[in-house]
Amino acid sequence: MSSSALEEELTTEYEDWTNLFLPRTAQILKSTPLTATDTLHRLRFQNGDIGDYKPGQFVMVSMLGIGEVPISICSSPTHIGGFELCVRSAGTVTQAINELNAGALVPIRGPYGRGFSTEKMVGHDVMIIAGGIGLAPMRSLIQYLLDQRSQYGEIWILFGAKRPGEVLFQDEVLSWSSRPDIHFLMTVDIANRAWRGNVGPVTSLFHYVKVDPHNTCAAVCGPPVMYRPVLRELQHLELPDAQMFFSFERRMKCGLGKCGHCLINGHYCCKEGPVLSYAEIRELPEAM
Amino acid sequence: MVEAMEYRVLLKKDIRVWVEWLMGKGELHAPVAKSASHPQYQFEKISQPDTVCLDYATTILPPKQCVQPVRETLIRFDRVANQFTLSDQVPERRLHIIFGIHTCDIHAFNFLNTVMRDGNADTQFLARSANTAIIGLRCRQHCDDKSFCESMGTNEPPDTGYDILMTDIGDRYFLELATERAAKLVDDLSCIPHTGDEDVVKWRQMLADSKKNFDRRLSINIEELPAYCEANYHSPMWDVIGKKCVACGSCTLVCPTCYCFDIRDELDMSLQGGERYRVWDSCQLGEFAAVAGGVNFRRDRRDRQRHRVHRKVKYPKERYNLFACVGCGRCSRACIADIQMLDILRQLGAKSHEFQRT
Amino acid sequence: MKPKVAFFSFSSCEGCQLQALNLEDQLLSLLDIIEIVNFREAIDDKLENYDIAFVEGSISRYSDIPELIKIRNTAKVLVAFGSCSSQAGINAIRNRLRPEEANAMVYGDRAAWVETGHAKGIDEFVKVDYYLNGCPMDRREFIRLVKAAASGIPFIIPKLPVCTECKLRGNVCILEDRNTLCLGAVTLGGCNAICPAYGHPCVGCRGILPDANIEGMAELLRHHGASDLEIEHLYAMYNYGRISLLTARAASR
Amino acid sequence: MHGAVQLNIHHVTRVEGHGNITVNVRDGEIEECRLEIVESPRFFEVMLQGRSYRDAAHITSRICGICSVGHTTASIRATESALGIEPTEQTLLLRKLILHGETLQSHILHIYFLAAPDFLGAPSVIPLARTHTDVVLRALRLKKLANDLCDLIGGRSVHPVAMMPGGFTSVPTIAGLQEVRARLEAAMADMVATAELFATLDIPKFERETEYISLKRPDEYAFYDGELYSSDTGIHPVSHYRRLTNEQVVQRSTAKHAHANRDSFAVGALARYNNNFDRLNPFAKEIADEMSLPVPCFNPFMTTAAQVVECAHAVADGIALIDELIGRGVQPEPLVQSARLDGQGIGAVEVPRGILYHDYQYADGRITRANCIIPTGQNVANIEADMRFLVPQILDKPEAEIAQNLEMLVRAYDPCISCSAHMLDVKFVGKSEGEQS
Ligand SMILES: Cc1cc2nc3c(=O)[nH]c(=O)nc-3n(C[C@H](O)[C@H](O)[C@H](O)COP(=O)(O)OP(=O)(O)OC[C@H]3O[C@@H](n4cnc5c(N)ncnc54)[C@H](O)[C@@H]3O)c2cc1C
Ligand code: SF4
Ligand code: SF4
Ligand code: SF4
Repeated sequence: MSSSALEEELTTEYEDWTNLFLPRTAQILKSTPLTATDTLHRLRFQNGDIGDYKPGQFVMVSMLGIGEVPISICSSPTHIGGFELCVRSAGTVTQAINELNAGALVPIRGPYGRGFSTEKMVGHDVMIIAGGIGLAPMRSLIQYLLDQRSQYGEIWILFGAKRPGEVLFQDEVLSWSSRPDIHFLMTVDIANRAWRGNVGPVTSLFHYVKVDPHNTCAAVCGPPVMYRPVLRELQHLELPDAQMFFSFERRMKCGLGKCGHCLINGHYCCKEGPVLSYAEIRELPEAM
Repeated sequence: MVEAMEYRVLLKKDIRVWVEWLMGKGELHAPVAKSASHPQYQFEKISQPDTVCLDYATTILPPKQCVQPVRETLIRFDRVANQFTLSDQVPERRLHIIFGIHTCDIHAFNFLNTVMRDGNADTQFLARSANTAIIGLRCRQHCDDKSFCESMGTNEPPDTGYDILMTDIGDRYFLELATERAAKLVDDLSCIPHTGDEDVVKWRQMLADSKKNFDRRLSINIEELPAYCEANYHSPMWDVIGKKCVACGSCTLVCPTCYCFDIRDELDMSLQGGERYRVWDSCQLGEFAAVAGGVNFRRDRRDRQRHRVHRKVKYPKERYNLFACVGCGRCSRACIADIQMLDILRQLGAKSHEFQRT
Repeated sequence: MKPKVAFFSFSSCEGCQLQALNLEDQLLSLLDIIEIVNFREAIDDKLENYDIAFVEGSISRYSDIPELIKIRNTAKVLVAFGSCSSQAGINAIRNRLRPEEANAMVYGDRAAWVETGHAKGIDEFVKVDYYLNGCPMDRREFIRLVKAAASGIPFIIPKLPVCTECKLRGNVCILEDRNTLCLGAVTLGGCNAICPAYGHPCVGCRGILPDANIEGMAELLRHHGASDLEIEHLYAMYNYGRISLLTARAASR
Repeated sequence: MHGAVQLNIHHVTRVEGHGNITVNVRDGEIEECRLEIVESPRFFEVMLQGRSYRDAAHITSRICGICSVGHTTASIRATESALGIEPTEQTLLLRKLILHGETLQSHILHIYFLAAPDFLGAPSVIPLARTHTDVVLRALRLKKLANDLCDLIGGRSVHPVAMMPGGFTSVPTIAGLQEVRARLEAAMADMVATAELFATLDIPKFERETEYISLKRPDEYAFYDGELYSSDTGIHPVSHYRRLTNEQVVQRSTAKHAHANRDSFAVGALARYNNNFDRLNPFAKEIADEMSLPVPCFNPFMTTAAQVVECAHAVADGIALIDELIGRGVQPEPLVQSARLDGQGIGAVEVPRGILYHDYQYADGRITRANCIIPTGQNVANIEADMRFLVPQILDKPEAEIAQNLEMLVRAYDPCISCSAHMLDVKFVGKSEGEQS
């Protein structure tokens, strides 16, 4: 037998597979600072489209030499001609992203994860509860719902910001608040003199909410401390577990369900999440 | 027991000949002693056939490193001004041979392959794994008082996942050839003849004898472990363990089924090129689950230890119907704080009974 | 523009500067990306204008402080270079005595001639941007820092303990194997566990990890036969005053 | 011609540590001529007090990063002699080998990085990289070899990790030794080239005979151990080292001066060369010949030439030591345990800049008294004497040139000032017992 017999047997099958870690190149079309720490970037992949995705899904954005971070897509898939990311400077990578301007090239992987189940929301009333930067993924959902407004029942938006000046997407927020087909409620933690609205945590807005729980889906995203109180309110409204959706944030390295950083008990936040229904996480003590 | 395709024997004195021949076929990894005088072992790439030591109890690091290197380049990049090029890293097409691996570690490889195939297939791992020939070695007793493979059912080989299995039957090894590749791994080497009847008899005797050497160390029903974990989620046992644990990460780094990694970037001296690589990580380290802004989802060592145990005997059981713990005992050996897996599993069992009674 | 780099040294053995000079393989390519303008150990020029300052050594007398402040005010990036600078290192062992006592012990009746105080890390006086811990500092980490600084990106030392790197090297654990008291579990890694790799225990030269389990560590060292004094001396080698030795002691009771 | 010169050189460059030169000449008379050591004191005696014998070498290694192997060796030898530890033959060979590594690395650093720029008219080695690329590459090659040799045996060249009282905690592999041996072999050509380069340099003509002190052994060029030898008074036992150092505290300088038979004496490469020339190996003698270095030589500027000779010796003897190690095989050995826990011991070792003494007193395995005497401290008085002798000869030169000449003279001694921030003989009377309980 020839000595190379073993070598001939070597599998080449995997070599044709794409490297999961290889990003595609996107270009920044426009960068708009929203607040002192948040910037909205509009991007487009250089070759090809971002592809189909659901509100709530995220991409892995690279700063070569520094690192890679998960960022939610904050524009709706119904909007064509690119996608938007809203980035808060929270550390080394996010800072570097926010220093980029129009024209800059950015390596991006994704979209990844499971977004909001918009099919399930069809024909239902939808409650959107967002806190702070949590508005970014929610904006995608809101845009999506509004683009197909007729398919959904009542839309409630409950939004909490730290201070009046720290509100993201101010123009859009303004337009939502003035639309007759949306119940828009907003609150701030710390008011200033000009603020006429509600003061208190986002849960303080539930007081104004009237929904038919069985026909309502809720979507929640915000800082970690927000989840439990909001859950309690939703349970109080008696929403079914399978109709409450939470978008979670965890440390992520690969985004592919391998590196282990994002596990919520046994669930990969990147793959089975970041959006999970309460029915799925009810038994997971680490979720909230 | 799965019937092998073919049986052969190899005189112990001829091991060297075979090892040397195999070295010519691919990259051979086998256990070697850490130092001439030291009874601790490590899987290493063999360059001197004499260094192979089949008479080893266990190794410090698992053979996982032969397929998943500690540090592995994922992509390379080159950046000039606002331009960059990215290139992926295709794993080298090469035959790897892992020689003398114990059955528990073969089980562990099977587990890793399952995980890496699940969902987004990890091509780098799978490509290397597919081109790795496994030449296993049946154990004749527990490695030491830390192992409990018999309880996890891993002192017997799995149905698949190896090419050849060796059994020490005195002056020679009995070889079970399980795959087509196996035949090529022994070729028609004169030192590896077909077996005579008395070899087979002796081998069967040896298997029967070995069975008796494995005492049952975990008297709980392991199928119930996920439920026991659940029942003990808030048990004070985790506080006790968390107090002892110094979060050195050793238990996970030596585990043959752990696969968590970190991803980092590093620039070349040119400051233009660079690579993104992954490196073994441990869920026991403080920053593992920390996110920007100071929130850490597993801040307490207690929570991290519980997470580790659940990742061994609860989550994978629920997801793949497999245990990620193969009972090799490496974590217990490596733990400087004397946290013992066997103890933890016993406690889970015992406490659950209490729990269920009350 | 290549960043201008300067080296300064206070109370130290100058081994960290030597470590930088010992980068024979990379020295020339290093000079392609930075310009060294002040390095008394190796060059004559002393430019008063630099971007990155590597400051070696502890501060142990008042007369050093103005110079340190001047360096801080000049440099855009200030790096604490080595253990002496990062955490007062070995110099801090003497802090268990009052400065006058230490002085008298060494210089006898001529003690008054000598000006000295307790040895302190430089961050007790100025803001430090990056730390290159270690006694001596690690050359690969130094290169990594220079590359990061030269390309204007942040430098991060992963918060791993020495044990992690020790394991990844496949070392035999000398604490388990030889009962050698080793601080690897609570010490910031990055040195690639060089000491245990050569059979010598880790003595914590890179500093204790922020969330280290000091009590648990003391307990297990005791379990390995360490006395109070030994534990104290082990911690006091490089981390004098950084952790409460009394806590460690009491906890193990 | 200047009747008056006032020079204040603040922080002499290209030396290890901080030193100032002060020269004050009025009416052709030297009023002041000083080399001040302005490092802050380090208090190693205080650090050592009460410490276990296992910690002593680790701590004292940090006296000086440049000769950390030397400090480690001297410390270990003091401890071993105090506690009755007899290291094995293999340990001795490894220690001698790593000392060669350090001598080579330190001398090459001095020859090429610190001294050569003076002679090649450059402010540092950096511009030489462009003008004399081959020279710089050779320097880097030799230095890397020296460091790799130290890494191989000690784990690290600066503050070695594997050296302990009683032996090594880790030993090199035969393959590692073979690899370094091949490079040492190749380095012989580099040493010849170094000597050739040196022969072309214009070394100041200056001679002042002084007392030369070094270790001496009948059978080898002493580095690791030996008896004390003075060119004036001959052999002395190491235990009499105090008489040959005579330290005294000098104000404003944290190191102190030393003298033996005369007002000052020299230690270091030139002293060793003068005292032990006949024990050099043939290759080193050839190199000396190549540079026409006389025996004895009274020109302190020639210290650098003596260093070149010692590098050649280290290379050739390093090969011999490796051959011996490979021949006998290198095995991990347990550390030799101490025979007793009380006692006093001295370790005298030739480090690149001269004799280094560590002297410890132990009680119950812990240090109660420590004294370390560093070579540069021993040389300072002699450097000042040289300066006093040199200044009148160059007084008619421009001040900048005088300054440069004096800096070169100081640098020729390769002073290591960081470690000279010194150690004095201190007795911890009665205190230690209280501390230990
Ligand atoms: C699903 C999901 C969606 C998100 N969506 C958004 C969004 O829409 N907008 C938004 O602003 N944020 C979003 N985030 C949060 C965002 O990902 C974090 O703010 C971000 O990861 C912070 O990274 P940083 O690098 O800026 O901060 P840092 O905390 O400084 O992170 C540390 C950085 O250093 C690197 N690093 C860490 N450890 C090491 C190491 N050991 N070695 C080398 N390098 C290391 C990492 O790569 C990381 O980049 C989302 C997070 C998740 C999980
Ligand atoms: S958990 Fe421990 S005993 Fe189980 S496989 Fe991993 S290392 Fe072995
Ligand atoms: S030798 Fe030290 S650093 Fe290495 S694993 Fe053991 S305790 Fe940790
Ligand atoms: S192992 Fe410990 S003592 Fe050694 S270099 Fe690393 S941190 Fe320092």
